Amino acid sequence: MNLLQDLLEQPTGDPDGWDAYGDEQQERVGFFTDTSVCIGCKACEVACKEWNLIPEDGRVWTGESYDHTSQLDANTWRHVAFVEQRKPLIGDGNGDGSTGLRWLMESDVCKHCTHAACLDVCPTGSLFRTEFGTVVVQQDICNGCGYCVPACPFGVLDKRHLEATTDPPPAFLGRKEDGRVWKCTLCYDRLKGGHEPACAKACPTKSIQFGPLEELRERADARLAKLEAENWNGAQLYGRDPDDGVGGFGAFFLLLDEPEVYGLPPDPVVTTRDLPEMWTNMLAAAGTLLAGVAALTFLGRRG
Amino acid sequence: MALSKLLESWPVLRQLREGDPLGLGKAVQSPRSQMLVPRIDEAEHVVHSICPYCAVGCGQLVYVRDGEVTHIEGDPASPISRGRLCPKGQASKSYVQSPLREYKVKYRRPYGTRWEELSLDDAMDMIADRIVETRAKTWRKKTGGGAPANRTMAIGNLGGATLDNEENYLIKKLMTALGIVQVENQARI
Amino acid sequence: MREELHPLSDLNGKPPGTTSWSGSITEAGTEMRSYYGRPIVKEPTWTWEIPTYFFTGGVAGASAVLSSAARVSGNETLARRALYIGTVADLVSPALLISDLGRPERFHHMLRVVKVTSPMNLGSWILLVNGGATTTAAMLQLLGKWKPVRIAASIVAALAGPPLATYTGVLLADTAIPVWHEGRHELPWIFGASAAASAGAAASIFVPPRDAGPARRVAVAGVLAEGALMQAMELRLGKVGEVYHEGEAGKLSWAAKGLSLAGAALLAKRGRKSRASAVLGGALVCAGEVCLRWSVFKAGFQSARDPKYVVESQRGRVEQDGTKATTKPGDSPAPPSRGA
Amino acid sequence: MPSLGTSFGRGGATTFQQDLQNADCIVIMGSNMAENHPVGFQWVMEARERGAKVIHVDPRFTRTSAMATKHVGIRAGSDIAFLGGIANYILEHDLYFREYVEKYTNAPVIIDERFVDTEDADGLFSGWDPEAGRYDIESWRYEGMEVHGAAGQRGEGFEPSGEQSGHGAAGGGLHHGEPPAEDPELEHPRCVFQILKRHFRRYTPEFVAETCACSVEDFVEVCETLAANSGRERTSAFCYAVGWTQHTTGVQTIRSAAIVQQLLGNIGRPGGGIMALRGHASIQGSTDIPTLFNILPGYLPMPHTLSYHKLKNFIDSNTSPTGWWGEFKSYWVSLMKAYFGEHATEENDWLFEELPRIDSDNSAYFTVQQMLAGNVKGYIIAGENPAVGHANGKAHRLGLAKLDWLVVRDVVEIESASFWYDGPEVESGELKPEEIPTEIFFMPAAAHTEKDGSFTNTQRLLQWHWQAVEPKEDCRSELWFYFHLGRLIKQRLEDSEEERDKLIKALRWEYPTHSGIREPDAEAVLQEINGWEIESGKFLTGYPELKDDGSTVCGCWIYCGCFKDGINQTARKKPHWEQDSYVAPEWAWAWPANRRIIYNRASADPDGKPWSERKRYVWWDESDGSWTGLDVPDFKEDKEPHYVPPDDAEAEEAIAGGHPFIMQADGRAWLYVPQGLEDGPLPTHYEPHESPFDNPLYAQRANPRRQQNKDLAEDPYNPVADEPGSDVYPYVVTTYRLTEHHTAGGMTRSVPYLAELQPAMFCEVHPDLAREVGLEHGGWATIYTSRSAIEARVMVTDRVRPLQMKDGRTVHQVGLPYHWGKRGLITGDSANDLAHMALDPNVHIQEVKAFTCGIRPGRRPRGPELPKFVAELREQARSRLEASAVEPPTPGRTSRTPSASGGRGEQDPRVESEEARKTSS
Repeated sequence: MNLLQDLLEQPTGDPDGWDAYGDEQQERVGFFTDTSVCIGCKACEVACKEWNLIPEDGRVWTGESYDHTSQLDANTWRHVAFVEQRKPLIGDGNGDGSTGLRWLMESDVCKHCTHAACLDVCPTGSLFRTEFGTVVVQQDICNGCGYCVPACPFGVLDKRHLEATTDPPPAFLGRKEDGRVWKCTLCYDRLKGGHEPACAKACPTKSIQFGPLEELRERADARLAKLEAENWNGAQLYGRDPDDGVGGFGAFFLLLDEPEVYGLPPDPVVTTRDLPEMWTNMLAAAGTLLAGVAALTFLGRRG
Repeated sequence: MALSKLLESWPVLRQLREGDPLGLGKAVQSPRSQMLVPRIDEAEHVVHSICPYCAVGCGQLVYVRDGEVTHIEGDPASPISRGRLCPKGQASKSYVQSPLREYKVKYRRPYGTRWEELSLDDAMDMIADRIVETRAKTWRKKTGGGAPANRTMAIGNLGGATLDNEENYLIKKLMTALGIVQVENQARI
Repeated sequence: MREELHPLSDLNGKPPGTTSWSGSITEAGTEMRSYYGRPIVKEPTWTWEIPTYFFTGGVAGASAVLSSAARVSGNETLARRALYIGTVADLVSPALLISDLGRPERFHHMLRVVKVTSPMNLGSWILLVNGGATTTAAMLQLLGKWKPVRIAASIVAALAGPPLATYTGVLLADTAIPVWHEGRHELPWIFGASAAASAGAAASIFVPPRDAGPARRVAVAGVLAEGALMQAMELRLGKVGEVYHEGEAGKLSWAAKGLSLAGAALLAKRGRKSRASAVLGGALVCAGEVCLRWSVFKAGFQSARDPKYVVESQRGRVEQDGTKATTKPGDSPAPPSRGA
Repeated sequence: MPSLGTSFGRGGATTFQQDLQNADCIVIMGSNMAENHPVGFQWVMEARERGAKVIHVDPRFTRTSAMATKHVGIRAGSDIAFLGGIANYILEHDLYFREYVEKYTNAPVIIDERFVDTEDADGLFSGWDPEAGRYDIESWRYEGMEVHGAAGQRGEGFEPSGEQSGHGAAGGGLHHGEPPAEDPELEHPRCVFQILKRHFRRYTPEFVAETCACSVEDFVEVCETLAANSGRERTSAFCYAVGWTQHTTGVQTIRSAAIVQQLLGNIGRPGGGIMALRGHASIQGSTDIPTLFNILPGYLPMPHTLSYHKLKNFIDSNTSPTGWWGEFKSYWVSLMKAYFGEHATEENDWLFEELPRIDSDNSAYFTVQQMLAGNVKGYIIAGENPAVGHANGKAHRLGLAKLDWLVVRDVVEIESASFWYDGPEVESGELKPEEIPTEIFFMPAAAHTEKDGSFTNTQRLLQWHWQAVEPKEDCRSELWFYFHLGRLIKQRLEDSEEERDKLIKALRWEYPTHSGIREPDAEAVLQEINGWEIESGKFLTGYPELKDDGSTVCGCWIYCGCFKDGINQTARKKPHWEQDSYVAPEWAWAWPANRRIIYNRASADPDGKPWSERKRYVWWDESDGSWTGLDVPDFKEDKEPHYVPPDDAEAEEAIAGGHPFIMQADGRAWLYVPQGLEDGPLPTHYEPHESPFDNPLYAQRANPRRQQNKDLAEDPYNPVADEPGSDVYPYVVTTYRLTEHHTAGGMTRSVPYLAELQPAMFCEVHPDLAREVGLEHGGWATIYTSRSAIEARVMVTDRVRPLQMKDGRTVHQVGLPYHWGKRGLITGDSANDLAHMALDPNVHIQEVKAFTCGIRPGRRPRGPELPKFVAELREQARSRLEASAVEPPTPGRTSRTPSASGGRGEQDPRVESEEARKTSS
């Protein structure tokens, strides 16, 4: 079993499946989303939908502050979260004298994990590690098995139930639904053309910063130190550390409260980390089943 | 022949050949992904434009192919916006291609209960006639108090802070010459 | 006047309507430990075909073993019929999986790669092997031709059977859904036991009692093992496992226990004597096993729907071992991250 | 924009958005910049990152407040109290920039002794004429200054009032640049400085806290922060938008900010100034080249029915002997040559006699009343949506239903085109399609990507947008529509002998056209705007080259230079990284003369040296004897700093070397505006037209000069202050925009990706109000005023603070975005249906930022029940009011004698002021 173990032993540094690109390999790029300068304008949501021609998906007034998009899914690859709080932004009192209000805004996106559960579990090789170190669903391959949907620790991916706008299903199936899974591609096509992703370009205050991951991590550390010096409440980086449960995010964040307040898991771990143990467990179970049935067949009467 | 091509392209084999045993990267990349090209690189021409929404005046790049706008995004050259846009500016393509956009003249007859078709030229003639006629009937050389007026108070023009300077110039020039003084726009609102 | 304010009800299954915060949304934002109670991980998009496949896959896998074991022990009738049962199950299974796909016309993409990190991928290959082998064996058995090939095929089927019966446990466990992932230690075993019970029960139905001894014993053993394993899992799961006592998963879990135990008891007591009891017992066990599959399936949905399962289980872990997910200013280095 | 025009000389933002990055403190007030100018807001964030203080003063805690280092919640409608308080704090604690105030403002000027301040006349300035309901501004003038306009003018019944002096053509009567009486020590009791001190002395921090319902500490912190970030080394900027302008005291609110910024010495300096944030792409453009009733291009005033019968009088009364308005005639004649070409000659006074005359108010709200009275037969609407965007939408829809014919040009079928079959009044049965006579032409418009043209943005920058694709089918640009309309009309009147047709026949209307649809060439129009010398055909490079002898053509003198050297300067797209400073002068073209910060001479001290190295911008270069710097100097190139104009100097020559405000007659910024505004030389706190409170300062409750429609049935008002019946409408309501939508929603409710971001009309209320009235978060509420009632989803949030008032009462505020209407992918009720049509006297803008309303849970009544519901409440309020009329007026309180003809209690200011005089003396 140790072969399996070694094979799956994640080299913590590099994203898996990236080293195969050899000279085609580009510098790993990603997002650093600094929510302390996010003005909640949702330009990123629109830029993403305009560029990727994503169908609009429902006009529901949720009452959840100014967020009527609610979550990342097949038709929303950028989602701005809004959380109004009776807490001061800086130190002990800011905003109006008495209570001290703050309004957290965060543009959520796929994390493009170093060890990506969706990528690992995808049975068709539709999800793949690109030469930029990002994780992309190939729409000409995905057969809508949906395994990546529950595998993602952040709940980013989803199957599109709307009518297909590209590569429609064959008529004889009588199905209209697109049926494939969609998520942020970190603008894989734009990167191929040497352009920056649409959301990063549109962001008016550069809350969304795109660039080489290492450089972004340094910038984030400096930013965190500055906010600490300015006594901002709750400032913390989320997904910056390559030793975290998914080997570090390709798109990480500076938050002003605990991750769960934004709908993010406090300690996400890629499920593949426990897969070797599961496989060994399965083989044991299979062996027991084989032996058990055999034994029960032989030991005992025919009738 | 087909078999060899299949074997050569079958990712299972590429997993071994291209050093991607887990099948997470290059081996599973499809030809379509490999040759992906961004839409803006396939545009026939790009036009420098300015966002039609608020007065910040963000620069926009409008990409065109086969006579259609294929994409609109920020113009990095603009010193004001530096390539950035707000949600409205970024939705400009969906605005100019809105599902509710009107492309035909619509005419409602007096006391009518539905819209009717009308050609653009007929509409222009009918509007010109109405202006000439209404103006003639309601012309005031002098005000009630005898002061000079040279105007008609029976016609007004509203708009528009959303229009170009050149358009506003022609409107004010034409209306003044016609003696139409009730000319207003959103600057007042 | 258009009565309904939102002309477009929301298309994509997003829960419409407002949250339940009676006070101010600012008060809600201050106190909430999740994003307005919305899920963190996503419910699976699978539908009825998948739990059904867990059952048929289990039957196929275990039947192959039962058939070969019976063959070796000379019980031809049991061997032949178990093989036919396995074949039916092996033919139904891919149909179910393909029907569940978002794009069924691309089912063959499952065989595009071999990925050890994807239980569903390896599962597809296993199903192919087991299905192919079982069907070949059954056909040859039917035609009474090429005995050595049939024997080889049935051996392959028997060897591929158990993985087919148990990989589905790994498939569920290899997700981010708390009740499934935390149950990874037991799920393959439970699915194995359930497969045994199902195959045994199926054979008890279609094989005359006099030849179905082994089947009945496998069925009863399967049921008992499964019951024990479920208890063990729920014990380990703790709060995360409460979904097995609530909602649909809860009801199905009771049904599964009741039906399986009743069936097993009937098989054990009167299975040998009366064909009717055997058939009834077998049917009850089968029904019980189907309910078990559905119960585990539905438990996953309920566990994903309520964010508290993700937040509380992970917060518990963070209190204990710290986390590298967040880097706080002046963070003291967290204890070394746990071994794999 | 007369407030900036009268204070500094030009009606436009004094700085540009990128310059905000240099600010040490930015006060955003009367604006929600992060939401409504998000991409402009990046520069505020740059400043904040460098450590600048960002203060947001707003009734609500918005996305701007979320980014601010300090948010102060104030009562909607109490802006002048707050700003007056800042001015008072600065004056009381000697925090003002002494040298700047002394040298660059009219602080030393001594005012005529007949002037009486509101402090001494209980809320009224001297010259108040109760009969006419207007001020005679004679008593406001500088001491010894001949009142604007020659004596002869008076003979023809010309009464000098604020309006006719035109924008920026201020203080005509001043001789050679120096006001006759001055006290450089700023001690004289009647000098502007002392008048200002007395005017604001009661605006103490305590007064501000009580009036604005904010805390004293917060207010003082704002004053201290502003003062600490002003002076030689540091500058502060103000950003405002319609949060200030849309009041009956709108213009005076901006005047208050102009005063504060002058006292702090921030105008004309990097990181300083007043950033007016406009709402539409070319609002500034549509006042520079106006489709407005009262001005012609370049802010030249339209001739008025009450005066200017002869060209000479018109020219004299608008020519200021000093300052650039001294060249008025050359601007005027050049415009007439542009309009009428060779038909306009010296002999026929450049066709002055034929020009149409205006009255003091022919604004859009006047036109609506004329429609309701049946006097307007035809109306053309181009790119505007009055049925949703204007106050009192119902009055507008009823008015449109009385027209003979209506033309609506837009990209989608907006509410102003569908009122006749889909309007709220059709739903309530007040209008029936088959009874509406209006013939309607809906003409599809071309979008900005389908036509060439220029927008003038919020920082006076003309930016060209090129056509990307041809318009489809019947879609046409407004350029096409009006050009061909004019062509068709001229054809029809070609051989008319009618005298009224003389002007239209003389109109120069030939423009080259291109492409299949014969689209006029926009650049040809821009060239006419820029102007050329007739004889040589050479394009002019700037307004100094304009002649008054008819030898030059210029469509808009302040835009002269936008087509310099025959190049479309507005279309310059030199990337900012290829330009050496953040000013980026080679991108597009700013008026006037491509200056990005205007009045930038003030960034140097009287000797021409920068006030400080840190705030260096424009300075006098001794060696080559000219002004130089990062921007085009807003000063005569070679006029040395200590130049003293000879006595007989005319126009521009009359401006001294030490006076940066070259448009003003005395070259200085006006703390005190003797002329140009209708409602006072100094801003004073008045309550909004509808407010739950009395004026804490004076018996004069609201702006006496505000325009009201006393006898217009369609514009009934709510009882106010403590009048009986005012408890039917007890809450303060303010309307505003969201990032995701744009103004009346015509351009965003039809866009799928924006519709889903803010899908429904909602109201924002505080949990206390929700509890008090029984509103449930996520549920429905009906909001009602005397005009109408609307429904909205309820957002219960702490962001709309309750107002703890001095007398212990808690008054709640209701927030309403106003984007919704009955058309589009998402629909909803229009907030502006609730608003009244009382207007600011100077610009006739409506007061939708503060009025009163009632609110109750549940959806609004449907069909005929709606008008009944509104009428019942209105009658209930009015009956209680009328019943109270019999009681004797309580002393010290202004009695409210309701006039018989409907309207609301606090009626005719004339009635009130007599009371005021009696009680206050």
